[in-house]
Amino acid sequence: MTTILEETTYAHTAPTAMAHTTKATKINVNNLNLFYGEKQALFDVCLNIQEKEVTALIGPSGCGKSTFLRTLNRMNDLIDGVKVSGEIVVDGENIYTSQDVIKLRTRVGMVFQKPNLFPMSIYDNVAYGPRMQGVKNKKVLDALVEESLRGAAIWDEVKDRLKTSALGLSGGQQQRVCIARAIAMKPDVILMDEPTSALDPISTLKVEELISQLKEDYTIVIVTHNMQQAARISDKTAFFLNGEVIEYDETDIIFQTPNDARTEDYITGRFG
Amino acid sequence: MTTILEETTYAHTAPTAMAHTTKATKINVNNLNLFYGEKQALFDVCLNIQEKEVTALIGPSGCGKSTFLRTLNRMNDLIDGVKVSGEIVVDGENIYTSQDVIKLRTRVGMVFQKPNLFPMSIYDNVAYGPRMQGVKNKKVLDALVEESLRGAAIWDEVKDRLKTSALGLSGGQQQRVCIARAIAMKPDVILMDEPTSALDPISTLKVEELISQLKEDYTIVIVTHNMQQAARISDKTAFFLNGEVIEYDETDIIFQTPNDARTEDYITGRFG
Amino acid sequence: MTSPVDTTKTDITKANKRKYAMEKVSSKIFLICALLSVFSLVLIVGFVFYKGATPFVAGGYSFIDFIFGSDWVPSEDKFGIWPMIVASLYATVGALIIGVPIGLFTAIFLAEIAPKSVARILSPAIQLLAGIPSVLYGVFGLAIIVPFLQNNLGLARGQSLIAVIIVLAIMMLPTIVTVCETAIRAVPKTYREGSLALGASQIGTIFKVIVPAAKSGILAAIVLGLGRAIGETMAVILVAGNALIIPTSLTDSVRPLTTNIALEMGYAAGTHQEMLFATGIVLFSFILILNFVLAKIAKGGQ
Amino acid sequence: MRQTKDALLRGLLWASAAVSVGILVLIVGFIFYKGIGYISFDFIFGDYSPTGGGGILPMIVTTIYTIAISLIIATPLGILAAVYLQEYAKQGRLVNMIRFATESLTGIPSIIYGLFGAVFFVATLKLGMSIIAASLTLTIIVLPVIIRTTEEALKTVPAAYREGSLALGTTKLQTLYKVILPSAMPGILSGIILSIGRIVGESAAIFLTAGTVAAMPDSIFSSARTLTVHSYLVTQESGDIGLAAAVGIVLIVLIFAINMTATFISKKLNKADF
Amino acid sequence: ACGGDEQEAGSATNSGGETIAISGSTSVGPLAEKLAAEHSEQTDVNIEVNQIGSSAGITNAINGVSDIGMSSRDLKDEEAAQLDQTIIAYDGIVVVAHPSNPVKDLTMEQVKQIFTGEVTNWKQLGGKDMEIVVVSREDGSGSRDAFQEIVGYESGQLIRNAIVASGNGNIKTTVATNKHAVGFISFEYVDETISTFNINGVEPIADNVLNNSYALARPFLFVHTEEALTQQGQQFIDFILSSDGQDIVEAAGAIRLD
Ligand SMILES: Nc1ncnc2c1ncn2[C@@H]1O[C@H](COP(=O)(O)OP(=O)(O)OP(=O)(O)O)[C@@H](O)[C@H]1O
Ligand SMILES: Nc1ncnc2c1ncn2[C@@H]1O[C@H](COP(=O)(O)OP(=O)(O)OP(=O)(O)O)[C@@H](O)[C@H]1O
Ligand SMILES: [Mg+2]
Ligand SMILES: [Mg+2]
Ligand SMILES: O=P([O-])([O-])[O-]
Repeated sequence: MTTILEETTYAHTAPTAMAHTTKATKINVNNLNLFYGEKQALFDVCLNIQEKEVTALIGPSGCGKSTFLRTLNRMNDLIDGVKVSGEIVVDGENIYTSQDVIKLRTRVGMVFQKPNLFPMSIYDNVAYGPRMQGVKNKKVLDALVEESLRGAAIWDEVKDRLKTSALGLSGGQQQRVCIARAIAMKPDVILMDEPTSALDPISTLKVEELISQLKEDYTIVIVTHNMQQAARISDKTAFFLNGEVIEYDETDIIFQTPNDARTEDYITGRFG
Repeated sequence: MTTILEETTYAHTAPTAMAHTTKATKINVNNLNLFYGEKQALFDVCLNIQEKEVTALIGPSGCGKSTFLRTLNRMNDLIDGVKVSGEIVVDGENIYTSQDVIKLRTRVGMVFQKPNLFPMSIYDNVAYGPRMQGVKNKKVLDALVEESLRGAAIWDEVKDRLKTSALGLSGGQQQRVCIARAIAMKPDVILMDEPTSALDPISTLKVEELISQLKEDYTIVIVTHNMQQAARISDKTAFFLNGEVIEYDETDIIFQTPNDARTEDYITGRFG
Repeated sequence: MTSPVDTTKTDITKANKRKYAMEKVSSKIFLICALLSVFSLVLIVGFVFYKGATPFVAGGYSFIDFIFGSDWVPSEDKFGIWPMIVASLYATVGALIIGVPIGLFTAIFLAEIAPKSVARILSPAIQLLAGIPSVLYGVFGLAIIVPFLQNNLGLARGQSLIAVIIVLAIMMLPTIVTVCETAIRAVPKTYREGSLALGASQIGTIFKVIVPAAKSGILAAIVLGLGRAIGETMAVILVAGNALIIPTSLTDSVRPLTTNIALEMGYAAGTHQEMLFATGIVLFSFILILNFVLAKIAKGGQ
Repeated sequence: MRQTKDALLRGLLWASAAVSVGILVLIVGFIFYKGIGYISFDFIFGDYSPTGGGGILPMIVTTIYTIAISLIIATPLGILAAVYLQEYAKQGRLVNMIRFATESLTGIPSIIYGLFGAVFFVATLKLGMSIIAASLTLTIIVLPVIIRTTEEALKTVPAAYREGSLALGTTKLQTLYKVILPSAMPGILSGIILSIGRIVGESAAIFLTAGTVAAMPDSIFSSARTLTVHSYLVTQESGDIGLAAAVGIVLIVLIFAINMTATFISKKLNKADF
Repeated sequence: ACGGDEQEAGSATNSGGETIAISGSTSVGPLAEKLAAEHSEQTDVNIEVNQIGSSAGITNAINGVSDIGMSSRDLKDEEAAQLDQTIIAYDGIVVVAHPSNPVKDLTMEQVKQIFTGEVTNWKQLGGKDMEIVVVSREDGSGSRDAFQEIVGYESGQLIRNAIVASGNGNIKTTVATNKHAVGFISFEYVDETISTFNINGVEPIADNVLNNSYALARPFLFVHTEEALTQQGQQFIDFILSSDGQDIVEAAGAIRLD
């Protein structure tokens, strides 16, 4: 079954990549397998993620979307007992053989499923990454913090309390500051794990607009449970099931004429 | 494409709300004001929540939905410096003058925005509430746990690992166990703070079905950012803005012919 | 879209090289610190074992007689520590039975029940107790507890097992309270909320969710508290009586292993001194077993 | 039933707290009652005289020296060791064994550490009986306390902080000192305060390594007498409880001041990140 | 930069040869401190006195950590082989009880019976009907060695349930808070919190020790290796043995040599 799948996936991705002829492959994932100890969570995942596009990952809970996303900036390294095989090539460099995780993570930013702000002020949270890269100039930082917070559609709500603890914000506010924090790093790729699941529609819309705007310059991979969101903002969609990529294609194709019955079931299950 | 999607969903639920009009008032909120220290978060909130209905609370992030929800089972008591004025009457009893918070909370269950399972096994998490109420019989507990987990559409995924730590589950799985944990208490009222924001569509659908089913017996108040969800499952909808209830009415009225321009802006902003 | 971060990116690998170097160096430093700590501890254990093993390895003394013998008369070359082993066991278990619940409950009280303003005064006050030298606990025991026992229980000598237990329990209190309180305060708020929202009472929440979640810290508290109480012998010397009998009641005077060491070390020489180190080995094993049992209990409790 | 049980447990919580506070009051009260009569300006700021009537300034100075030196060495060493064990070392048998042995060492009577110090630092390293030899010995005594409490504090730092920081392309080291250590600070601090207690409370380990010379120390290489050793000698040999308690009063005040300072400093350190 | 500069090795100070390092018995210590204070004033020599126990002091004298060791017990054979010893004073040992105890006189034989457990009730000694609680020093203590030798029993014979206290002060406090108790301490530490016994009708005072009518006494020793004793050290010992030094000994409550 795996083989068939792969053939399908390959068959599909090949032409789509052609369609957007100008876009280059940013991330190339080949035969990725991942184990949590004995338990395999990803099975022979192959995906080509195009530069300056939004790629959405959809699939039922527990299918491995977060796990996959976290392999892209090697966050899974932090979990004991995780074994990875296969290759992930970012900009021609295999990130699992290259030693420079720091560079990888500054280039591949991340926004998590649960907001995880540090127990510091809002300002310090957003300035955290740049400061760690050695940016010290207060003016530069100020500008960067404002720009990032605006970008995450939260500036107006927090501009008067930048120096107060970030943990006093509501869930949605916190998540938007998390996005600001990632944006402040000006990465090449931004990974987002259900970044809007805690946001209200207005903020969601703003963030979605932001994402569409960011893709001018950045490559974005986003996990979402919201089909409309995937349909609205993504160029490509990958459907995961039980740790496998069932189908990966142009978003339109996935949503309108999916190849695999399971994809259709899943998507129509939404509408049913 | 998106629009089509939503309209479909919409048409679906509109009539349901109309049907139930004879229900008694379960929760009566009068002139509720709430302060976090100096900062006022709720302004003169008045709401009548009907028995055996689903009441949805919508509004932009930070508008006070969670805060309001938490006043209904006095979870805000836990936060230092919270001052509440006004009255909340549940089944004819003012919950802020009555001393029995425990009874209140067994009757008014809650599912939080972020999953908050205890560091125990899945089984122990679900059995926790009943055990605290003095249920000891293993058979009864077993049955209750299974029933609750099934009810939360998670039984099949966890039935083989009931005795393993609940913290090893994915976010979505955890949230569903949280719902199971609340259901296990067989409360009168269930408060849900964005209970499906971390769930995939299939689980969301199951939970929504569950909610519709639960409302046969229970009164449900749900915070959601998902307009379709509100439209689909709720009978009444309250729109919050900056700590005030701007509009509260039958769900279809709110969504189809809102009275207040701000409500319309908010709802259409979503669809725009 | 140029930014300060972008500009640094040009030589990012160079900067990162420095970072990785720092990373390497720092992790080596941490390792060295850990090794240094471990090394110094190994050195102590080695020292005690070397000294303590000499009589049995080179001096022809029987280890069995040492452990199970009931005569301790160094000047007559008799070294039996069985009464002390029994005394240590009783004293330690007794102190744990009294000290752990009181300490843990006090910590819970401070972290969960007491109003903030009260906790803010009491917590540092109890930490202050940790700084009072054990000699003064001993003096307190000798001047207050011992006469109290004499007068109220009609004892000829108030220096007794029960006096030791009380003093040990008091001495471990500050450590247990302080470490437990920190551990309890560190339990995420969401656990508390989750439990209360299920209609659990505050007390139920504390004992079913919060305490289990703080288990590791509580165990550390017990171990450290016990360590402090056992390790600082000066107080115990004053209230134990140090008689060389196998205690049969709480009012018997006892000589725990620790006081035997501290009592005679100042005057001991030669084999006598080595036998005191051997007592130290037994004590170390004793504590090892105790900690092991505590860890097992904590695990089993889950 | 449940309510009775709750009420009972709640009663026990109050009772335990009352007992703890009662003991605190009793002991501190006892020490003040016995010792306050001895306290005078000359007693605290006067130089010691072997013929009686003198002050305890040299012991105060020595005590401060020992605390300072021991902490300066033990705190970084212990914290970094704990960081290694908790954040860097592969969790497993070996680390658990180290942890276990470390814990068990806390229960070894300090006189054994004292003898070790006398053999190792005083004689082998030729430091002589001196404040530095005593401080090094004390360092070893408090290391387990600091390591263990720091480890516990590190454990309570949410994994989300680590992830959040590392995902921003920071190194483990940066994450450590910017995010992890600051949020572990309260726990570490209570470990340090307990260590101060242990250092101050020590007698046997100190008189075997620093001696009991009752004169103002010239330097950390001088032999000297700490407050606790003084009260120990006074209790042990002359049985003068009042004098021992008077020394105790001075110690309590000193510890109080140190604890307050430590708390203050840690608050400041924490603030630095806000 | 540690203090282990070769020159200073062993002597615990940074002021070079001007210092005499003394360590050992806690019984001898207070006396030595007083002597040292007086001597330092006269000669400008710095003397450090560390009270850490006889054995530790002897060990320090042998391995060179201290110039002089103080001992309140006789040297073991292997120690005596390595050290020279000087008696600097005598110390009387007095049997003490709670002030409320009506018994004031004991024979040496009765003392022995008390400590070996042959007599266990004060009634047998003409006192109240109550249990005798024996308080002894720890095995190895100089005071205890001397006491047992003179009274005539061995460590193994000590009544099993005797309270063992470390140091004169602890015995004193124990006896002072327990009406059943009997113990023994140095002359130096006698005060009104306890009452003393006449032994065989002889009062425990220095004169009676000097005229040999009071038998419970033992020597205080200074010990040193031949090579470690500096000129200043010798001067200090000479000063102690002089009549000026012996005046201080007497004033401190110990018993002068002459
Ligand atoms: N640290 C871990 N250890 C062991 N198993 C894990 C771990 N994290 C995740 N898993 C398992 O791996 C599988 C994939 O989990 P993952 O979190 O990637 O799912 P997901 O698709 O992101 O789900 P959700 O939509 O609920 O977030 C699940 O079965 C989960 O239980
Ligand atoms: N503990 C607190 N202390 C002070 N202010 C708070 C606290 N919790 C919430 N607030 C503030 O109260 C307001 C309402 O917060 P609340 O969490 O109720 O919003 P919400 O509508 O639930 O938002 P979201 O959709 O993001 O969850 C916000 O401005 C928030 O910053
Ligand atoms: Mg996920
Ligand atoms: Mg909310
Ligand atoms: O302390 P002493 O050796 O004199 O008994």
